[in-house]
Amino acid sequence: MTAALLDACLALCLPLLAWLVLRTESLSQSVVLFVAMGLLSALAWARLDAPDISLVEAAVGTGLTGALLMHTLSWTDERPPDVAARARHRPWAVVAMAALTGMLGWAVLSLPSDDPGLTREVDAHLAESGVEHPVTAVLLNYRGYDTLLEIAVLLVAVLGARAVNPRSERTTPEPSRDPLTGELFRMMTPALLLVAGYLVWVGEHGPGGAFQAGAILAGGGVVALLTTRLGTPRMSSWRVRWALLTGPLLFIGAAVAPLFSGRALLEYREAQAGTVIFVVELALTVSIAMVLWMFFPGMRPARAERSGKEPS
Amino acid sequence: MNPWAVYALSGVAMFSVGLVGLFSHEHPVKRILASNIAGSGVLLVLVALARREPTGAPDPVPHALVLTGIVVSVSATALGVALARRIARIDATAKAESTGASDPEAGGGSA
Amino acid sequence: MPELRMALAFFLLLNILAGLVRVVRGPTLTDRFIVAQLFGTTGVGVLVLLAADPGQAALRDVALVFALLAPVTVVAFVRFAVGSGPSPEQERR
Amino acid sequence: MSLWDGVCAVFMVAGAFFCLAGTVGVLRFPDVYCRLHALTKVDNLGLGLVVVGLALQSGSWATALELLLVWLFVLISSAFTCQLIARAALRRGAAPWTGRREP
Repeated sequence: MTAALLDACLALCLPLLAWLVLRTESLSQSVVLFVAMGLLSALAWARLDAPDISLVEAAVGTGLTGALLMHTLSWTDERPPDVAARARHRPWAVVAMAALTGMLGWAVLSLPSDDPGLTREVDAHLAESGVEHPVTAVLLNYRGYDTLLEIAVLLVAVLGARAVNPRSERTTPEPSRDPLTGELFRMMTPALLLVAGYLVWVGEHGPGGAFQAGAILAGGGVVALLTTRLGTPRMSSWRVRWALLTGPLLFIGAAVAPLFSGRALLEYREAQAGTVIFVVELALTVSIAMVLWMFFPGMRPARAERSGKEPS
Repeated sequence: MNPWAVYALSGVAMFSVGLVGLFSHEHPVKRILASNIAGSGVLLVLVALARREPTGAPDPVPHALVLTGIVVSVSATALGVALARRIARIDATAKAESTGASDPEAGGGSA
Repeated sequence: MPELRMALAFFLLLNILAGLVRVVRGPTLTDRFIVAQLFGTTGVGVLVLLAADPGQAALRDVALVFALLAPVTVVAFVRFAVGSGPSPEQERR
Repeated sequence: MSLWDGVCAVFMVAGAFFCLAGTVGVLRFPDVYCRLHALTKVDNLGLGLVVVGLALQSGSWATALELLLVWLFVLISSAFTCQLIARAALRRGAAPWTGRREP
């Protein structure tokens, strides 16, 4: 009975928090609320028996989205909201939200509530997929094509983000030899590497895999960046480019190889499927970590120029 | 009201809050947050539908889709933020030029 | 015992909702951020309680990731956001 | 083994109580620095007790160690969180509460 209460309470406060994020006037408050909402949605995924997604939400939500949005606070100007216009829109917004929720809610609830989905088909072919965990099997074997294109999407996104943010305007942060954050970086890095390696390995027979491990490594990279232990990875260095390309290239290689022995694209031979998937997953982890890490642009210390003193 | 329906409705509500929020805010970062909320609302509906079978394991295919969906929405957010930052910098330089330059025609200088 | 765990998980979730009050009312930006961190720690508690159910062992990895990556947002907040929000005096008026 | 379950239940309920104390502390304390104490000290104790209760009940050493590892990481990150935020708040001039009744 309390499980139903827990679900109802969680399902109620997610849209409530979402509405709070968009209602508050000042940007800094909505960013903090957004971080809290990411956390609660990780709990919602856990309650919906989706540990893989809860893991990705945790790794990406707390590792990257929070830091990225905090960074946006340093360059956006808190534009004074025209409260009058906002007050005029408020009733219309509430009416629109209610109508939309009602219509879509009725549509979703009218779906058949006993549809078993594809669970049986996935489990039927799990033995040939080379991994025991169904989600990893779907990600890298049944729908490998989807994941391959998704890695290309990530690559294009990071190329776009870096092209728009040219190095000439990116000032390198002065090295702040702050003992506290230095110590934090020194303690966190081994733990992050260990957990990332564990997650790549466990992805084969349990929730885990390249995406979660890559997001965790990127979180460590962001801490290294913020504690000025490492500079921003420069797109011009060949090491960074090879790190970006290992994942996609290896995946394309593994996808195209079966064509030469008369089989279709992405149709791994059953005997080697497990090892092929593991190697591809390792390469994907490196690429995803580098992609997500490079999203974090070179920063200007927020207060340094305005007040002329080191803010760390 | 079985559990999947509760979460599906919650996802629908998040989607409508995000969509309406997208249109009622001018600040670029606020709109990026709104589109993020709408996106995670849709993902919540997808995973709730995957859990319709009360017994046994949930349907892994939507789980794989949502997993990649979350990573792609983060990269979309990061790209959106980079673009918004670039626009803010162009506006700032354009405003500086127009206030700096006394003659009017220099106002629209290319960034 | 599973019933007690679920009741405690629900109790901790109520704590998180109570924290929402401070998020909305909190005068300065730092207070709001502190409550976001409170959500993090209590969230780890809820995850650990849920992870004790049969077949939910993976939630412990989620709690581990939360605990590990919490400092990332804090370092970013301290470095960027503290200087940008309205200063405490303005907000207290 | 109801005694053993009883011991675990006592640990977990005590842990939940301290989490409640931490939340009430964050809500009621007058200024940033007191709230930081409530957040990082009291809440960790609550989590620690819950973790001990679960570890005793989990029945396998691996699970118990993993739970303690989670708690260790929370302790480490809370230590840094408390210090970093307190220093940033002090630098930004958040006035500590000096005992006068707020108007």
